[in-house]
Amino acid sequence: MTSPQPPTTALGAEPAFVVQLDAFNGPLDLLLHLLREEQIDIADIPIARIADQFLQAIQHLGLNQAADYLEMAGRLLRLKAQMLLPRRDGEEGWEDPRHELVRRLLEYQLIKEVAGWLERAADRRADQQPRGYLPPPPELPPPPLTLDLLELLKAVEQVVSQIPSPVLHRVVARPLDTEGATRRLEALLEEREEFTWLEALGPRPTIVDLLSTLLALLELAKRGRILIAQPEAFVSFTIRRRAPEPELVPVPGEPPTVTPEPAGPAATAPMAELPAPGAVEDPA
Amino acid sequence: MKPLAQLIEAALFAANRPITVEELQTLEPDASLADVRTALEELREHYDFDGHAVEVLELAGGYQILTRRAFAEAIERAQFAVRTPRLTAAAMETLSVIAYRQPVGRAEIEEIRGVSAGGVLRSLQERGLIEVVGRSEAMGRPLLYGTTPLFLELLGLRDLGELPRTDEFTVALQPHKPDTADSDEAAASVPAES
Amino acid sequence: MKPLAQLIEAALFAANRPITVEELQTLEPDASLADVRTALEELREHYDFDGHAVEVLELAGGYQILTRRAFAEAIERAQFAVRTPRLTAAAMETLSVIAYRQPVGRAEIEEIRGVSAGGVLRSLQERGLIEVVGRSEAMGRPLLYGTTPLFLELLGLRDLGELPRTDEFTVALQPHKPDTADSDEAAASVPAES
Repeated sequence: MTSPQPPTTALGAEPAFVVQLDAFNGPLDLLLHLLREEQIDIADIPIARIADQFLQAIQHLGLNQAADYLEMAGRLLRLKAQMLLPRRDGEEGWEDPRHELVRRLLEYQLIKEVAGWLERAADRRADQQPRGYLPPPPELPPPPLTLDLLELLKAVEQVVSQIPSPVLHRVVARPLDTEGATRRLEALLEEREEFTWLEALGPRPTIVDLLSTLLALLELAKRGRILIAQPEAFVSFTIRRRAPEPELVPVPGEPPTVTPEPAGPAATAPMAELPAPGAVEDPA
Repeated sequence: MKPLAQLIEAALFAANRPITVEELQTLEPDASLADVRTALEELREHYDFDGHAVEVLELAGGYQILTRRAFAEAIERAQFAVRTPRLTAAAMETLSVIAYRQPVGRAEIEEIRGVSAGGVLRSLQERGLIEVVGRSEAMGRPLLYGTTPLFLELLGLRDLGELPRTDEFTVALQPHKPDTADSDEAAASVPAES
Repeated sequence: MKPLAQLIEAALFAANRPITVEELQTLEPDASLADVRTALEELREHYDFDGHAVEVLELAGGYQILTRRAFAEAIERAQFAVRTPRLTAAAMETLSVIAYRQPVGRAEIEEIRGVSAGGVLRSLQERGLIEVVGRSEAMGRPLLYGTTPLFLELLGLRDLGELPRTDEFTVALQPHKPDTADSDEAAASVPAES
């Protein structure tokens, strides 16, 4: 606390670890600095120690830089955890989780070398001056702009091709087989006087089967051929052949005799014309 | 050339204004003003006798190296050699959106091109290819852009009606399979509707 | 000097950027490209043998007259010209990635440098050192960047082929003293791996 600005030192035993983050070009740069300070061999980074130092270094981050550094902090912590996982000795497939980090550090180190080279080249070039004084250019008409229709059209195509095609919800017409369902139900009615909804559906019904069967049932009920009842709430309803007196829920409004309308629109219409639920029950 | 003449040549070449004899003297503190004048004379003679295209001129109280008047025309032509400015791809695309959607606001242009359009719009406006034609009634009353007569002139069009209809393009605007690269053949074989 | 060499001197002197042989040819339509090259050689030799303080350099695909390096200090001391300001380290690193990976998208640049690159890319683009060279086919069709002729000019390179190969750099992360100015010697002595 006596020295106001201790030099940039890595964390030895001292907690007074001061790193001027402005001096670094990002988390990789900081990481390289820490490795060098500690004279660490990149092939064998003590992740736990470096992760702690990294966290300590970024403690006082300004918000605008925070994201980049915090992401690296997250990676380091995950690495630290991975290194703690037990692994069998001599395990074949074990890949050092630090590998990716090392690759990135080497790549970044290379970029820094390249940047240094570019900087020296730019410095050398800056030693040579171009002509300094440039008289105002003579008054010339601005050179004609090259613009032709073909280019414009190409640009239009370019733009058009980049407009994402709208994701349209595709509606596939899957015709309901109400007639088939009706035949199946009629066969069932021949056999048995009463069966349940689940039995009517048969094994593994598709949604189309289910809808077809439901429509067929409603149609049969409308024609007065069956009675439908649900003994109590939330149980499968039962379907009963309507030969004797109706004792379950009577279907109103339809004479139980032979109907002149063999198949109403609901029986053959595709799904789009599915009548509203009330329509069958309440034809009035 | 003597070292002082060399120094002066470098300084005059690099300087962005006429330089006085006194300023030139600061290049070589050991040299007198007379030395500087002598060196300037040496440089001037060198340029003259060797038939250089540049000369040392006394101007505005100082000295400058300038091209000789005889080469004015050549220099002008050299300026012409600056590649005729072409619109960048970004400018072209923006222009095409405006041509076909005008009047159109910046937000819509950016929506279609997927990138911000501020700089491009400004430069198209400076080149006189587009102009503000009104304001939208939408929130914030954004500016609406349209093309100018210069745009038509450059394209050699009588009016905007001469722009091809978009359904004449190979990339049809009609909905088509999103993932097949069908544009060319499809457009060639299927006649456009309407 | 022959007339064509004079014309070229005037043009190079007047233009403040590297001028290509093809551009120079427009000065004298009767001259062939070979004639232009011969005249350039004449001019160059003239400057060299007569001890001029300027030289003809091949830069960024063209030719430019620049003061010789030997006079940099004197010009700077006299403050007749302003030295081009240095780029920041972040800008240099970004330029390095782009120079070696071009065409390259923003995501890759950010991945390599470990920091977001938006601001730096914009400023490099505004300075004319990089430009958008296309779009990637990847998701979202991100912009791809490349370096411009001005980049070569800034570095004093004829073309991108003059950039050192990356395997000529050492990437030594072996423990060593942090404060030594290591780059040059290390690069010379330690052979780079792969």
